[in-house]
Amino acid sequence: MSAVEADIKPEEVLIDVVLRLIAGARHVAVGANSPIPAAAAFLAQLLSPEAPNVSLQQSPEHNLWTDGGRELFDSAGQGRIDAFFFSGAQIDGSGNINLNVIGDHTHPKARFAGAYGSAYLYFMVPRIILFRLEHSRRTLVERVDFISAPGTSPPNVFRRGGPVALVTPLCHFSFDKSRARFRLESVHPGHSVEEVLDSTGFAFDLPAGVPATPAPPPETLALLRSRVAPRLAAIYPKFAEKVFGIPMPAGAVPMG
Amino acid sequence: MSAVEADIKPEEVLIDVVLRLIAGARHVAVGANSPIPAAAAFLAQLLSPEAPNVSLQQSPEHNLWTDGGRELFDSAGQGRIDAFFFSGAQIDGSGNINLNVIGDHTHPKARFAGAYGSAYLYFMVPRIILFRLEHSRRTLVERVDFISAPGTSPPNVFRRGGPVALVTPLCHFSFDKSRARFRLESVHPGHSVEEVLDSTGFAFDLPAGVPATPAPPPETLALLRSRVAPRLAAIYPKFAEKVFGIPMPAGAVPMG
Amino acid sequence: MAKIRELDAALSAIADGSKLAVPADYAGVAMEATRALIRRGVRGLHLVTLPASSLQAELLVGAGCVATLETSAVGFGELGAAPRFTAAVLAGTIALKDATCPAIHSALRAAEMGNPFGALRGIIGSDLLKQRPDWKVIDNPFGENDPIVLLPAIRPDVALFHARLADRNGNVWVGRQRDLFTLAHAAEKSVVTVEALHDGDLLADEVIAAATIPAFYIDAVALAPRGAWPLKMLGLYGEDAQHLLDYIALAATEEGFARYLDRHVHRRRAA
Amino acid sequence: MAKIRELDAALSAIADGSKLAVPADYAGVAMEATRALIRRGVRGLHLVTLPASSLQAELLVGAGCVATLETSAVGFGELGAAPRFTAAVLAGTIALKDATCPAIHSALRAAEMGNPFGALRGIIGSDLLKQRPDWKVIDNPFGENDPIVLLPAIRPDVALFHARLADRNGNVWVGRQRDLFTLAHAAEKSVVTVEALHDGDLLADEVIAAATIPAFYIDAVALAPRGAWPLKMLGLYGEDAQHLLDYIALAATEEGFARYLDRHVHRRRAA
Repeated sequence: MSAVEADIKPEEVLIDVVLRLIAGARHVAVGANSPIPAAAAFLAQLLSPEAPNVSLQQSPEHNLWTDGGRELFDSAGQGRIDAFFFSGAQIDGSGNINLNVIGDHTHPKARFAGAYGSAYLYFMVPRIILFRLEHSRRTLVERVDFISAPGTSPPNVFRRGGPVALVTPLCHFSFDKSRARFRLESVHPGHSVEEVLDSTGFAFDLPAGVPATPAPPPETLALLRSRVAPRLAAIYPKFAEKVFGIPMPAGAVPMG
Repeated sequence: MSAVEADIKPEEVLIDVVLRLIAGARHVAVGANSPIPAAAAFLAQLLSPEAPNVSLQQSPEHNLWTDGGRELFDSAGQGRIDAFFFSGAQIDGSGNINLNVIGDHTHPKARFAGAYGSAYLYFMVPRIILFRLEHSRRTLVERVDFISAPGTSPPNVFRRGGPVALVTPLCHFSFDKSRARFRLESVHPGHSVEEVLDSTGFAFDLPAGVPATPAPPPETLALLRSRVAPRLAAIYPKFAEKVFGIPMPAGAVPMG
Repeated sequence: MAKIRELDAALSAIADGSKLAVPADYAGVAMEATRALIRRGVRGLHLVTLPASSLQAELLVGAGCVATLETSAVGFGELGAAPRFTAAVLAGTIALKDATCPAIHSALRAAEMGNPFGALRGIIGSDLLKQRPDWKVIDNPFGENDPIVLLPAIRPDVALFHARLADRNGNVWVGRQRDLFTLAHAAEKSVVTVEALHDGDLLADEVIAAATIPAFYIDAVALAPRGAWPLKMLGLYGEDAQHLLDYIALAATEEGFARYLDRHVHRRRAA
Repeated sequence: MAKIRELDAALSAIADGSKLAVPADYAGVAMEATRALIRRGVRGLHLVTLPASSLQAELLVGAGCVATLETSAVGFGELGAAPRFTAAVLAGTIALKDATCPAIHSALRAAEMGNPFGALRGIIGSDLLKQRPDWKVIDNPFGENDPIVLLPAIRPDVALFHARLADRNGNVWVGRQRDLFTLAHAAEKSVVTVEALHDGDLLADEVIAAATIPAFYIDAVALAPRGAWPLKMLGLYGEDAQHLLDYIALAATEEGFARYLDRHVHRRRAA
């Protein structure tokens, strides 16, 4: 690892991977609580010749919608959204994601926020990119406890999209929908195939000679830190503080 | 007929009848090409303590809608519209109306504009008032050639509204939905029950001693002519010229 | 490609045989564009009116541009009937899909939501149902012995309408004419004529943005001042009633209609 | 009765057991009104969030006001999980109707249109379907072997939200937050808190009218400056992230939550 690479934050590697995964998209939408995808989408606006439309679902200041929160779902239904992002408390080897519960739904052991738009957008957006910042056997499992949205569907079920990739702090998997199975595409600098195998709870295709994920080009990093980071700080203050060292703003109204 | 009554236009009598039929309504909507209902609704705003909301479907200048032309149908579906109006090329004794064709639909003998919203609103608005300015055996028929909207429905069909009255230049009928049959309520000044019988193509209930329709009260007439007529002229120039003698405006752009 | 174009270039998205959706008179009808389409000789349109039409459907039908017409009504309201529409229906020269206003709204909103069908109360017992084998009655699965009509979604190839303002990015301000959002969402492409171009970003101001269709729905915008004439444009001009009355009289015959086209369509109107 | 009222009077439309619909954080959440409802001790709400919620659902659940919660998600995004919501679900003290965002939009739009159900693609194969016996899969009558989900319409008794402006007639300007139109249309009654009162008629100007909900949908309006605090109000103030982080930490325990209520709900916040 070079001195420059040592300076690169893991989140910055992920942002660069996502940036390549959304290449050529005309419209990238970003859901709740997705600072890494948002960073990649803002970068694509600055770097790519297509300058994709970018819409942040929960930030009317940062989207093009003028017909309410429903417009994301409507335009996905119309086929106008090319890329979207999901995480999951659990993600399994068949591409199923779980945003709801661990254990039985009626008597759960753990509860998360909920499915958000996943059970719809996972079907309707051609390029769904999964990301998970904890790469472990706890999060990447053989079989999710609860399918918030299924990775694949029987041929008679209307579906125009689904997962194409899974990005973690260790590696980048692609997803083969015909086999409902992930394939290891690259391992990030500082990590190894063995570490990925040890940390992943599901089986996946392992080609011979998995390459290292390239480090983000210096111009990408520079743009990210100089121009994208301040935009992120307004939307994801906690993330921007952690990754870019931008202090969180004081509350608008003091605790009384 | 007194001298004052001789001065009253038949349309003014109809407007006053409609005014009484919409008493107590909270929201009166008026569709395309309905100057008499529009006049009555404007009068109700000036005269009635409830001061109903009035919405003219085709005139955004004269309605409260801010969600597009669909808002009339939506708010009718929500149960927020109390009164609406329809005419028909034919109206039959069961309350069916025909706004589409005379003869067979595939090879019609005559064609009219079309059903507009009748096939929906006729079911959804509690008080539908029918009006027809030609009272003849040609227009008021035993059975319409084409049912644009049915007068009544079987009990299992969702329906919260329907026709309550039919107003013509000769008389005012009420409609009994349980028997799908009209009843003669009053005959306008200058006309007789015999004339109504001669001119009506459908059978109806004829009580003993049908009263004369009262002439519009002088204050109603005064308001109609002074304050309502100019508003009507902006929307229904042809009607306002004919009934109130207000000249039609010259075209905005000359014929070239 | 730049979104602001000359009228004929903007209309190139409307090919022969297109399913073309247009709004009602109150919402902004692209009449200047309609005349340009007739001059170009467009043919075989499947014209959908949201929900009714007057001169626009009438001229397109009369000029032989329309194969199929899906509408709730074509007429001039109190001014009179639409003579060429009436003649075409009586002669059987167009395929007519008779509808009712909220059915067209529902079918376009279904397309807006990516649904294959919309639902609608009412209609049952209307003879419209007999003419529309594409409308289906199902038993409401949430009720009991409760029939309800389903309508297949309408996905127009192109939506065409007239609005007050566009900016140079192609954002279009439509004000209260919210049906135009649904048209633009439901259609694959949207072509818009506008009264004026706005020097700035219509999305930059929250008050204006709230009634602005974002450019990513809009394929082309052409400037057409008074582009709804002789129909009305809310807040700017009323309908030219005398012109419409003259039209209705003239178009009573085929020759009269041809004369009207000569005068007002083929010979471009002097401003 | 005048539509502009004191907050507690405006909230009288929300009775115990009401089906109460509220918007997501970005659209304007009536937090001051929510605190007033908790002070009043409302009970047995069927709370519907369009489509997700954070502090509003969290406080109402934590304070014992909610019997049934219909939502796509409750959480604070990157700031953290919603502790009282999580605890209530784990303890089984509320009936949870887990949904997905566009399903709640579709069900409210169905009510807006007077339809008994809405349709939605997707969902099939999600375990959400197993938890929602009220959602039904039918075979699309316009397709072949094409299953699709139908959702029963949601007709709230009351919609409650926070907006920027109302006039004295009760017209409410909501800008781009168009979901609030659907909420107001779908609900029987709507109660709105606003940042400010406008001295004029919001419907008088076409540009403003285009994003104004007409008064005939609105039952009561109460003035509540900074009424979304500590959540955000587009263009006026952002969310108070530090307050929310402090809340999340405090509400990890029942007592901590009780202390929060004491401090921020029962003892009215000094402006």
